[in-house]
Amino acid sequence: MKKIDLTPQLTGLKLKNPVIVSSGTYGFGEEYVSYYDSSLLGGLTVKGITPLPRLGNPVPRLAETPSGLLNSVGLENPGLEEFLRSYLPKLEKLNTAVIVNISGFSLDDYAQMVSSLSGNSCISALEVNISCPNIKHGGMAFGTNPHSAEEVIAVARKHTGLPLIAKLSPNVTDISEMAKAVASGGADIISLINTLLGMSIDIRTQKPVLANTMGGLSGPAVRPVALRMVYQVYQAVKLPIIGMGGISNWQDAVEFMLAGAAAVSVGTANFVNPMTPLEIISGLEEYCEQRGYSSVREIVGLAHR
Amino acid sequence: MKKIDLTPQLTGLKLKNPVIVSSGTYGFGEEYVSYYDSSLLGGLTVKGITPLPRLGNPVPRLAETPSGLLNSVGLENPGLEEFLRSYLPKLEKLNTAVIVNISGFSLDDYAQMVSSLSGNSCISALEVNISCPNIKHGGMAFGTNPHSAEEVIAVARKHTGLPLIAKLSPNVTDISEMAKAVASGGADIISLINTLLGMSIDIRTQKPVLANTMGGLSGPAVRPVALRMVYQVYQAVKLPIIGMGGISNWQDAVEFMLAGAAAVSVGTANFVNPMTPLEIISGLEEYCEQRGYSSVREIVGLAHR
Amino acid sequence: MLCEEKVVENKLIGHPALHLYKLVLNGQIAQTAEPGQFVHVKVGQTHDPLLRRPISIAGIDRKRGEITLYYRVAGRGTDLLTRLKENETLSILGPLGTGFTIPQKGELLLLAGGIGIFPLFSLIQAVEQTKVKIKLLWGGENRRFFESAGLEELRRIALDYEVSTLDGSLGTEGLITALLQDYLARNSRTLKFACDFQMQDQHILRAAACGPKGMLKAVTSMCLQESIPIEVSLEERMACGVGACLGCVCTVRGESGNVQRKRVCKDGPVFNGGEVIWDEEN
Amino acid sequence: MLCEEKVVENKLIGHPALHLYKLVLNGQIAQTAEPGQFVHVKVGQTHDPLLRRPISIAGIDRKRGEITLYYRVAGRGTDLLTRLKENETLSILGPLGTGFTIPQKGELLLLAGGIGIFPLFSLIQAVEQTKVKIKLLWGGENRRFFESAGLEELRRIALDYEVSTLDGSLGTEGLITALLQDYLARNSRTLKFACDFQMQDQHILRAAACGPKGMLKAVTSMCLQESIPIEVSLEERMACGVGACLGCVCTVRGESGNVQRKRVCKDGPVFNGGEVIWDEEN
Ligand SMILES: Cc1cc2nc3c(=O)[nH]c(=O)nc-3n(C[C@H](O)[C@H](O)[C@H](O)COP(=O)(O)OP(=O)(O)OC[C@H]3O[C@@H](n4cnc5c(N)ncnc54)[C@H](O)[C@@H]3O)c2cc1C
Ligand SMILES: Cc1cc2nc3c(=O)[nH]c(=O)nc-3n(C[C@H](O)[C@H](O)[C@H](O)COP(=O)(O)OP(=O)(O)OC[C@H]3O[C@@H](n4cnc5c(N)ncnc54)[C@H](O)[C@@H]3O)c2cc1C
Ligand SMILES: Cc1cc2nc3c(=O)[nH]c(=O)nc-3n(C[C@H](O)[C@H](O)[C@H](O)COP(=O)(O)O)c2cc1C
Ligand SMILES: Cc1cc2nc3c(=O)[nH]c(=O)nc-3n(C[C@H](O)[C@H](O)[C@H](O)COP(=O)(O)O)c2cc1C
Ligand code: FES
Ligand code: FES
Repeated sequence: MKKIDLTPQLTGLKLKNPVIVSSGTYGFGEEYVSYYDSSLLGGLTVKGITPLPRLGNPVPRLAETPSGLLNSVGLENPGLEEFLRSYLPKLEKLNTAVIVNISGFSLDDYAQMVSSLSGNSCISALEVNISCPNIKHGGMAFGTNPHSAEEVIAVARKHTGLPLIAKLSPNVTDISEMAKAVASGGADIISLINTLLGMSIDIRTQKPVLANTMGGLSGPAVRPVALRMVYQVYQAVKLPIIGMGGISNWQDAVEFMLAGAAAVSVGTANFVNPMTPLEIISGLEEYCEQRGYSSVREIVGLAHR
Repeated sequence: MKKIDLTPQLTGLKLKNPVIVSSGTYGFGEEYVSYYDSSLLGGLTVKGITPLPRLGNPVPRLAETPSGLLNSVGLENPGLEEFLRSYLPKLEKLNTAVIVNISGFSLDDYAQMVSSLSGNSCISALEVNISCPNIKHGGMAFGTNPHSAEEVIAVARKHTGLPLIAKLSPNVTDISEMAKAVASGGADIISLINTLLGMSIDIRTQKPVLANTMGGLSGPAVRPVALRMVYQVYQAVKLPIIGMGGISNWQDAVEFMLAGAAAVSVGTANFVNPMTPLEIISGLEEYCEQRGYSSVREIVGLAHR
Repeated sequence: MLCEEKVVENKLIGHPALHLYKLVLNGQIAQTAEPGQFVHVKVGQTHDPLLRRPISIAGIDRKRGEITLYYRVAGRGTDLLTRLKENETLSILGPLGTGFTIPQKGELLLLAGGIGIFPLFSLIQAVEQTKVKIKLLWGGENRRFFESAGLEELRRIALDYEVSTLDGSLGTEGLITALLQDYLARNSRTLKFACDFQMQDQHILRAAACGPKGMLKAVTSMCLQESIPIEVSLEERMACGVGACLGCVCTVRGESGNVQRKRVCKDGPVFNGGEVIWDEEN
Repeated sequence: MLCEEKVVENKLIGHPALHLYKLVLNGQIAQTAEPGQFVHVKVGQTHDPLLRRPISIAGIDRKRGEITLYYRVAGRGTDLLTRLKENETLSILGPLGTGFTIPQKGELLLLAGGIGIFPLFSLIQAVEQTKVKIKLLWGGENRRFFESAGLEELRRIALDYEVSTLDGSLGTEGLITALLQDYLARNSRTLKFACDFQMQDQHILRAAACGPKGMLKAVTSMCLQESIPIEVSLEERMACGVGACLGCVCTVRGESGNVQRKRVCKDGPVFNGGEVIWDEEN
């Protein structure tokens, strides 16, 4: 077997391979260590951090839908300070690229978090979540208006030299416009998609299944929407893309890369089959080999020919 | 069994029961006549009509996705004139409420079609499709901007006394805003959702599966998004709602009615099980009976309590 | 018709690597099924996979109330089908579509590409009841394929056939078009004659073809050049299977020369080869 | 651990209308499974249903390498499970979660509501190996339920139990809380005594409960009032089952009195009853 160069082209963010695990689906990296060696991953995105600790939303926080999952976790997290103290040191030992996902409720929040996190050599990139549908203020509101999206990214940019990933919400009319906005805000990389806003109702109780009424839809159900948005963003801006949304196997990953993703991220699929990221890595390798590519970079965007 | 009043409350549109079949999934009403008596349906929405005949998009027009279907039919239809001459007379004989779905490429198109169709006593309502994702101009463009949506509906309103249904696109940031726009344009009823824009790539050929690159996603995969939008529109405007998007059985239909739909429409599920609409009708009846409701109208919007 | 048919048999046939299965169903469909029609099969119990899968009716036994389907595992849907066990039931929509014309006189030239043979099996079955003479030209990959896909059976009924393989491991080496060219060359005098006296329709030669699109296009033009009327069975991705969604169209030239769409599931899958516009770009 | 376990047995037990099944699996899980833990089961082959389903480990046989699960058909996922046949394999994630404390001395009071008995079976199995005395109070709907859900087995091993039914068709009429009240009243002197001399821990009475949330809340407060430490096994909708998604949390009061979330799948499903905040609204 020829050795395939698996390293993706992601401005400033160096990864062993193009397979990342998504924020909120991998805890702080401890839960899957007994299943495989995390250092095999391209990178690991931690659960979204906010300046202060959050209890998140009440339960039920989950509802299964056809080929999809609704969640309304609501950014439960230990807060910035505790994250830096207790979680980051453990993450460092995993020997994989650590991407910290951050959410705020004001521009100041983002500025503060970006500054505090930037000092840490074990953080490979910051992913600015302007797209969480599960919190009342901030979150998705930033991510559905191009002006505020640009502003958030610009503020973050001012406070860090780390690679800056802007994570986009799919709940918008025009994803290209959002991509352009965060590009001019100074993002290095764009990741998409976060979850689609959805809901489910229990016909017995006649109430929404989720305690928070609405939640974010992820999983294979959203894949066609995610793929379309990656395809559109690839045409709209020059920034590298981390594609996600329903990726469950290497074939899905190839689809996203052909659509224009330089790397892919696995979320919900971890819950179904924890080995998914590793299976994707070897699947990508084999796909490249069988087709005579020497680097995964060669397949990025090929569907646009 | 107590007799349940199945007639929905839909401004001006009188239906036997609240179960309609969706535009584009039921041809012109001929294909399913050998499966059951169409007069049992609440209503039948015909394939989208345009002023002139259209060949639609090239094949492949279909791609299956997890719990979903992408289509890019592209409004293939015989055109207004031929519809009136050859199809409408046959539809009249089916003895069910006929809803004509119309799409145009300019305001004049809509005006012209609405006027020509309004003279026909066998048409129960007009559904204005401002949300088709499968054509380059018009179509969804009207449906993603509140101002043009309002304008289209206002023009249609001027030319007809028939109940006017505005069919909304889910590919927007704020569905409530769109609902308010068509309400002020003069719509009597709002139907939603049309399909979500999506795509799929063939990793063998490395090209989009659909000849038209992108298509509209329908089926169970989109149900959580559709349900959420019905819920939001119910809170935003007073108009009655026809809910659709992934409805596949009576339980799904109940969910939509609890969310605020006065009636429901079945699309993709017809392809899987042609008997779905009838199964929904009897399921709704039984649900009402077992819970002591005397009319289906009583369950509309209950999830908002 | 929407019905639950009972599985009489569902088994791998031929070489395992080819993943070919035979599925025999008992129920209502057999009573009205015609050669060239298909059934639309619900392959799973849940929303994924969502759509039914179209499979041609390859055998019809009205007496027993049985139809036979042959399928190749092509993806998730057909893979799920293989798990179906005897005596379980399967949800079927059918028989669907417009099948082949069954000639009552003359000669029928059958042209099959690979597993395009499957729908032709039922046509052979029907034509065997008539006085029509059948000639089959069948192209495939290699000997293993033919031995797996039913050649034995054709030998058993002593059908007049010729095969071609890509690797020459059986019959002529090459494509079916080579077989057809040969056949047409050998028969051109007879054909010419039949053509000139078309009223004597006992001599009429008709063709029926099923296989990949490229092959159908090629054989159609070859047949039409010799004025042999040809019917082709097309495939297209389907959702409804009954003509309601317009997902599965092909493009044809109407009688007045105008370009039209027809639905493969309802107006076809069998079309007059002459009307099909093969290279539609629009 | 992620593994494919082999199905030894998968059959309906008891009255068909109750849809209770026993599933025995052979593989790796049995070696490390502990009472109160659960497995996360892939119920289908496709994306729908998407998520695994959590099922408690009700029996552990390390020698044979077998675990036993009992499940009630509650919806689509568990319905798919019933189709699983002997010798087929099932994808299992497990053993997961933190189980019951296995007491080595004193007395163990088991409190089961309905099918909440299932996880207690493995606890009973483990405690039977010790000198600990077991008393089971079990509430259910009616006689039919108990006869279907394993009462025979408990009789066979001569377990000390009392049951209550809603309709009085077996045992005491009423809820399990009535049984518990009775029990506590009868034992209050002994309990008082044991309590005062807690250091003599051979007399210690502990409780372990599993059942609907309302019942758990009630029995917890009753036990705590009598200073009986109680462990409760909670249920919550789960996605990952391993603590990664934060979907399945419960709310607890931490040692310093602060409100916290814990993950039912990882930190539980068994919690100290005293720490659980039952009526969280936040
Ligand atoms: C009229 C007709 C008759 C057919 N008869 C036979 C037959 O007798 N035996 C047989 O083995 N196959 C037959 N096919 C092809 C068969 O329908 C496909 O192989 C099958 O649908 C593939 O489904 P899958 O889930 O295994 O593959 P997947 O690749 O998972 O299918 C994904 C989607 O693509 C569609 N699709 C994929 N390939 C085809 C195709 N070639 N044609 C139509 N849709 C496709 C599927 O229906 C599904 O919607 C026929 C097709 C048509 C249209
Ligand atoms: C730790 C734990 C142990 C369990 N042990 C057992 C057991 O030993 N035997 C048994 O019969 N059942 C047990 N359950 C409940 C069992 O998991 C559910 O009945 C099952 O998930 C229902 O799935 P379904 O697809 O049949 O129902 P559906 O209603 O179709 O499920 C839809 C969704 O809701 C979730 N869900 C529905 N009910 C529950 C529930 N009560 N708890 C958690 N999630 C639910 C499902 O996981 C799924 O995501 C346990 C649950 C938990 C959390
Ligand atoms: C349970 C859960 C929690 C999530 N939490 C976060 C989060 O904290 N921050 C964030 O940016 N995205 C979060 N997401 C979104 C995922 O990172 C990802 O964008 C989305 O789920 C789509 O990918 P998938 O379909 O592969 O899961 C969460 C998703 C799930 C399912
Ligand atoms: C094949 C197909 C064709 C469609 N054509 C139209 C159309 O012509 N006009 C329209 O307004 N909606 C059209 N739709 C959208 C449906 O009417 C419906 O809004 C959508 O499919 C969501 O419902 P469902 O998930 O139940 O299918 C079409 C949908 C499908 C699947
Ligand atoms: S598959 Fe729907 S029209 Fe042919
Ligand atoms: S189910 Fe994911 S944390 Fe418990």
